[in-house]
Amino acid sequence: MKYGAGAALAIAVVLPLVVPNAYYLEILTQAYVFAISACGLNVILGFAGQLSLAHAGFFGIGAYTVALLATKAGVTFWAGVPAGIALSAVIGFVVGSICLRSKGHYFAIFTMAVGLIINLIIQKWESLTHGHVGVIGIPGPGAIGPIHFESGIARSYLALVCLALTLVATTRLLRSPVGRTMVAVRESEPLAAAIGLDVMAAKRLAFTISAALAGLAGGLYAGFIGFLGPESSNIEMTFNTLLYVMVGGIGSVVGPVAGTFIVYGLSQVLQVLQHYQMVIFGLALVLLILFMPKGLAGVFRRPSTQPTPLAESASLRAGSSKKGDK
Amino acid sequence: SSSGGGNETVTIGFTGPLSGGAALYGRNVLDGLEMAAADINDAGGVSVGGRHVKIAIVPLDDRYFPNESATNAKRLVHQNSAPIVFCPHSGGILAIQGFNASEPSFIVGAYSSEPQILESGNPLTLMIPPKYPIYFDAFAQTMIDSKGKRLGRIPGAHAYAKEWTKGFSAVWESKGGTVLTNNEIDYNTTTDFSSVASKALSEKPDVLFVGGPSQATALVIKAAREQGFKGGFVVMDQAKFEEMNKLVPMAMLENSVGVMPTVHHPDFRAARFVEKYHLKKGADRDPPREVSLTYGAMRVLARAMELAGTATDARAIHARADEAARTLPDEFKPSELLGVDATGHMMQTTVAAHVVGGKFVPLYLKQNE
Amino acid sequence: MELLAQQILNGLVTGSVYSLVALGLTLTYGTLQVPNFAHGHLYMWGAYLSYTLMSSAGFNYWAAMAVSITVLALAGVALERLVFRPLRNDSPVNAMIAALGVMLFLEAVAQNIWGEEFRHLESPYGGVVSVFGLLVTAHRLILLGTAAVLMVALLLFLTRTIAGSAIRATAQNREGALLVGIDTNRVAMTTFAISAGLAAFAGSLVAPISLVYPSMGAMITLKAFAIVVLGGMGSVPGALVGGYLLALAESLGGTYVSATYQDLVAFVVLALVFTFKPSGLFKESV
Amino acid sequence: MLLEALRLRKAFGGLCAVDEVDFAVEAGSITGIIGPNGAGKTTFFNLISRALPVTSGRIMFDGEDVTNLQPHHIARRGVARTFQATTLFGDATALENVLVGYRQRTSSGVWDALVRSARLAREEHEAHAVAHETLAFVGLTDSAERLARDLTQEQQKRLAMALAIVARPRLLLLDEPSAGINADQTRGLIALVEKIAATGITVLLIEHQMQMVMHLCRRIMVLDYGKKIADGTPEEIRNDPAVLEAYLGHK
Amino acid sequence: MLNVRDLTVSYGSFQAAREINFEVREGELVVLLGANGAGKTTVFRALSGLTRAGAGSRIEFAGRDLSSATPRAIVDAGMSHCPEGRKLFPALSVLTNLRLGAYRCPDRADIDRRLERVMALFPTLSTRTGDPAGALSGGQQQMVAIGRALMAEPRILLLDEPSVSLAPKVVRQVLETVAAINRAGTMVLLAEQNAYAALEIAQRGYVLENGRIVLDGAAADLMQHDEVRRAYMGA
Ligand SMILES: Nc1ncnc2c1ncn2[C@@H]1O[C@H](COP(=O)(O)OP(=O)(O)OP(=O)(O)O)[C@@H](O)[C@H]1O
Ligand SMILES: Nc1ncnc2c1ncn2[C@@H]1O[C@H](COP(=O)(O)OP(=O)(O)OP(=O)(O)O)[C@@H](O)[C@H]1O
Ligand SMILES: [Mg+2]
Ligand SMILES: [Mg+2]
Repeated sequence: MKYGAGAALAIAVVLPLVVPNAYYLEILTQAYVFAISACGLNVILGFAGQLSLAHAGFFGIGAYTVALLATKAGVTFWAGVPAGIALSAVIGFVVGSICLRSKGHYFAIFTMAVGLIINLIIQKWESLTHGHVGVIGIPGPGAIGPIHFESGIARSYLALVCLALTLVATTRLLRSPVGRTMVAVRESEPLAAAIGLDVMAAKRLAFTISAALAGLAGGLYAGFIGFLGPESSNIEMTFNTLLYVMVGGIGSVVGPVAGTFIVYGLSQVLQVLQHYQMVIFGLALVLLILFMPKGLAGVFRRPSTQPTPLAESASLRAGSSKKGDK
Repeated sequence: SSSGGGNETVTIGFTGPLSGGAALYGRNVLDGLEMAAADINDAGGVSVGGRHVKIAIVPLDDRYFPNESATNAKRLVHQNSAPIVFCPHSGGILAIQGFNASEPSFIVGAYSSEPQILESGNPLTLMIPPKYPIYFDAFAQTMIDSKGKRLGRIPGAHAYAKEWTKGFSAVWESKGGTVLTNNEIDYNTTTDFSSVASKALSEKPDVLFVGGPSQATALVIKAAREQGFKGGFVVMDQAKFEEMNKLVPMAMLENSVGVMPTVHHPDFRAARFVEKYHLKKGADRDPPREVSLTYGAMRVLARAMELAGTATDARAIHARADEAARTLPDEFKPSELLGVDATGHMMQTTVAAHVVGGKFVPLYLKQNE
Repeated sequence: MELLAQQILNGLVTGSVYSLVALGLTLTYGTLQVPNFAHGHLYMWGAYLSYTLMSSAGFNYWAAMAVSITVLALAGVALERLVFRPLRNDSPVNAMIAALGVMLFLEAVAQNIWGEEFRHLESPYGGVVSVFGLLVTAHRLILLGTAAVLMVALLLFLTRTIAGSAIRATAQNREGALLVGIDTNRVAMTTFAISAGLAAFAGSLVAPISLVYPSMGAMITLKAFAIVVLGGMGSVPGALVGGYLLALAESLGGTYVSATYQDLVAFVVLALVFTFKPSGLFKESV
Repeated sequence: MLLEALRLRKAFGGLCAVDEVDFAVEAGSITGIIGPNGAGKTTFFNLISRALPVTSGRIMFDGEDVTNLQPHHIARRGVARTFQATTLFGDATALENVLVGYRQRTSSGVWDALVRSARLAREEHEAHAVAHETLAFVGLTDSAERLARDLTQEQQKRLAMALAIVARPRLLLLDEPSAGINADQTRGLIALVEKIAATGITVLLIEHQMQMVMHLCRRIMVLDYGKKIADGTPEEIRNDPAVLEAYLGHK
Repeated sequence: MLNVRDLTVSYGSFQAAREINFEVREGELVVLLGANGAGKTTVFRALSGLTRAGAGSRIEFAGRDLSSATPRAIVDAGMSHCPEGRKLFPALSVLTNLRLGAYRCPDRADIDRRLERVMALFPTLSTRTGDPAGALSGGQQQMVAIGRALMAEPRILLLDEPSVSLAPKVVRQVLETVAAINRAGTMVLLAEQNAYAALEIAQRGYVLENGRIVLDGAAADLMQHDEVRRAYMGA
């Protein structure tokens, strides 16, 4: 595992230098950015076991914060991104406090509604967001001392550094008592409460962290692309992020990153098929999930000697939300 | 830009919606480009500096999402060395304009009548369709004269429709007309237009303003007629009579003003173009307006390549576009082309239509810049 | 007053469609807990098949509809057998990803077959009738009637028969169901068949008043999810009533508030309800 | 009195599962609760552990009113429980189960995790030590690294107790610890409960296994239809006609 | 009647039952004894088709080979299983749970008769018929599980620790009922932690250890067997 991580890091560092042209660099950079968002979704879904379908909403909040602060108030990218993270986190905290009182499927559909509402607010609040037209001319990251970020390579490394920090943070989180608490909540809420864990606080924390990471990814995205439309926060974006996480392997720290590269890469490669692009992509998704139900991470994980019992997979069954025990 | 076998090829890029709700529109825009490319290649290709260069159109789907347009454009320019990238929606165009002048530079073939595209002052844009305000005056005058002053409105909720509605309403009022409630709806997701039609009709309008994709617009018209509406329709330029007519009978379209179907265009070049189209696609399919406009644009740019003596230098090609449009032989034009102005707008005579007695009566529009 | 009546009528028509779609989703999502995000795409396929049979093969409307329902029911069976059954023991999120894949696939295949063009199915009942002074097309009345009849029949089947209980038993404890002799595989396939058949029925009914195009199922799927959850996962009456109420709210909201936000109604209502009642309005069905 | 229930009541719709029960538990004792199926025993536990809201009445713990606390708050005050159907974190190892059980005693947060603070290291060290000690206490040292769901029923019961006592609670609620365990192994479990009690933890026990109750408890409460029908020493209970009628059956 | 030959069941690489041989003859009540994890439940699951038996295993009932039959075919052949862990339908009503026990019985009147019988056995349930099974107490749910198995009126009843979580009085009632049903002609295979009570009503018994049968004999003999007394009766 150690060697694997080292090798991955080495590849990631070299990659921006060897890609043939600016297009690949762009794809690479975007994949890094989306991977950050996927890591965020993994915190709430993989660690704490709550399926949030509002994720792209927070991506959009981070992105629009950077875009609007820059174009309307002249705030730099470097100040805008932290502001975007903060705003996403604050809104995530509030939304989480409300939505997390619902459980299982109810939570998933509740957050789906919240995500759609965020997206529609962005679309309709034209005086602020320019609606469908979007925000154009968002300035990218400015120079820090001698380091300039105009070039694709520099931006790619910036995204890579952010992704690496995200990975370190989520790994440390998962392996800490805080992460163990989230996992305990995922496995059984009544038991977690009975051993003195604040279930709501743990879920809310996971939700807030996931929103903050989505906000970070969104902020980077806005600065890098230079243009922002409401589709950055639509449900398709959430679904895509979910694909990255699931194909990579839910709950494992690096899984979502691998998933992002595979799925996003696949979607770019398949562009050449034109009409048949989505036919193949759709099929590929179904096959991936059928043959790797635990994602890539599951393939590399040593198999348990015991088959998974048929028992209800606790957290996503709305029916199991009954209090007390039997 | 060149491939083996002595056969030189230049890639022309296209990024637009090829799936999802706007796929038909994207496909039509692409059709015009592909048809022009085929004709040019059949005639031996573009001759630049004594060489004959073939044109290959590479289309990529962006599902109407501007960020994907930008990524696609990068791919087309860096991977395929395309000197020109066409895009049929303003969001995508604006996103692409953000980097098209940096190296390697490329021309943005903008199929959108959104004025903002030219206002940004991008040096390498070619805007293809007429800007939409051109229709306002004639549409308003015709309907006020023939049907009355109360204008009910059921426009689409997309940005383009919003701008259209705003501009047209102002002109309507300036002519002494009354503007009723704006019942903006999403034409792409609404399943049943009856309820919005009921609402608009409850205000007893003389004329209804409608506008979105042709088929949805036709259903709005149908819903209104079925609920007894006898007045006229102002149809935004996005919807086409010939496509609407596939869903609703001409009788329902009576007293509407909108874009002139290419088949009924009074220009002799248009008639010739329609003939050519019928030969290619079958007599039962009429060319939509997008096809004829992008066909013309591709022809103009190919000619500009010849004039500039390069198939790759975007700046040089763009610089000769005006000359190319003026000197393009009639047989290559789908309608009258007047040139390309300093902002990069392709100028052409524009004719609208007023449906009277089941016939399309031409309305000649002033090219008011 | 007339406007109100007209809007209520319009709401009921749309409501019939919503209810049919939501009812199908209640079976697969509410009961079997398979988040079938491809449900609206089955509805789209149903509409296309009816359209093709009528316009190219000369079928009459009802015959076309019957074939389309049958084909989609079989497709539902195949979907269960090939995609969702193997994922049965995994997290529902896996099934959701698979459903998204199926959704993209169905849409892309439809686009390859029928092209990008919007299609319109001409109803044989195109005439306009006046009901209490309101003008409606005959087709809308037929839609209202057939949808209602079918829904009542299905409601009785699901809630009053042991076969209906078997579906829910299978979903709640598969081993328990096996032990009492329920063929759980067949039950799951039947459930998917009914669900997809309902979608095809709804799609064929709506085609004459609406447009048929590859992405026509996207928005209605999201709304159906909202309806199923609001009505109480797995509750058949909940889905039926929810569908009608949502459509009425949309058409009245669109008239008296703003048509711009019509599509938002379902989600705002859902968000409000769950904010104040985190476990929904209704308990799960018994 | 460590725990007092005052006119405690819980209704599910029209059904009164716990009906005006007054009951007190002395610190340091092992007390039993018995009664027919559906008498309200588990519900009584759910009320005390705050997994369910009470309908009326009060719960006092260590002299303080805890009626409206959240479940994790009462747990942190020292009330631990096991569940009737053995509940564990099945996909985690025995050690990880016990570790997370100790979490309520530690206070490091997100920040400590991100910067790997000294406090985190100290607490982790401490948690591991206590966890291993607890596993040894319940006799699972050798199974520390095995997944909880791979353990035998009896080992799972022991692990559930380890999970409950690792944070040193003051009151331990055990719901049918012997269900599904055979006679031989039940004796081991009895010994374990006695050992737990010997460390000063007060035990409140629901059981249908009469030998176990009679052997362990100094005092027994009997519930029937939510009402307390008897409360006394094992000897008194064994001979109480109401108990014989409702619960034990005539011999 | 029920004849099991060389039954082997594996979970992955772990063999939970190894070449087990036993039989239940017409009219018999047979007890399966064994410590926790000995493999009793595994045997039951293999019999009712929930778990696949390994190659070479042979399960014969009433002259039919059921080794690879579906659970449904096994139910139709006359086996009914009250499983460990109850496996109820928690959101369905108690009544529906019980009715589903007779899922393969087409005769409505007959089902009503069986229902009455179950209600008479567990009077506490009769006031709760409309409630979701998941809202019952642990012991009440166990009653529903036993009731559901009885609803099938099988030729052989497989009971996997039926008395778990039941109050002493009810345990006795259940075992008495099982004995009565057996006297009326139904075969019974019973696993039970309370070995003494089980052997009292049984004719024969088998002792399982680590997935193998290590001992078998008449119930009375087993009751006197020192090892059995020590290991399973707490004596
Ligand atoms: N699904 C499974 N996967 C892996 N191993 C299993 C599974 N089910 C049971 N086992 C193992 O098989 C062995 C036999 O288990 P079984 O449940 O049959 O025993 P039992 O005699 O019924 O025990 P108990 O008295 O605890 O019910 C045990 O070691 C158990 O851990
Ligand atoms: N969530 C609930 N909803 C409705 N009724 C409930 C609920 N939980 C418990 N009950 C009812 O309350 C009564 C008491 O149940 P409880 O679980 O406390 O019994 P118990 O004494 O623990 O029984 P057992 O010995 O069988 O476990 C029962 O009649 C049960 O059906
Ligand atoms: Mg209990
Ligand atoms: Mg067992």
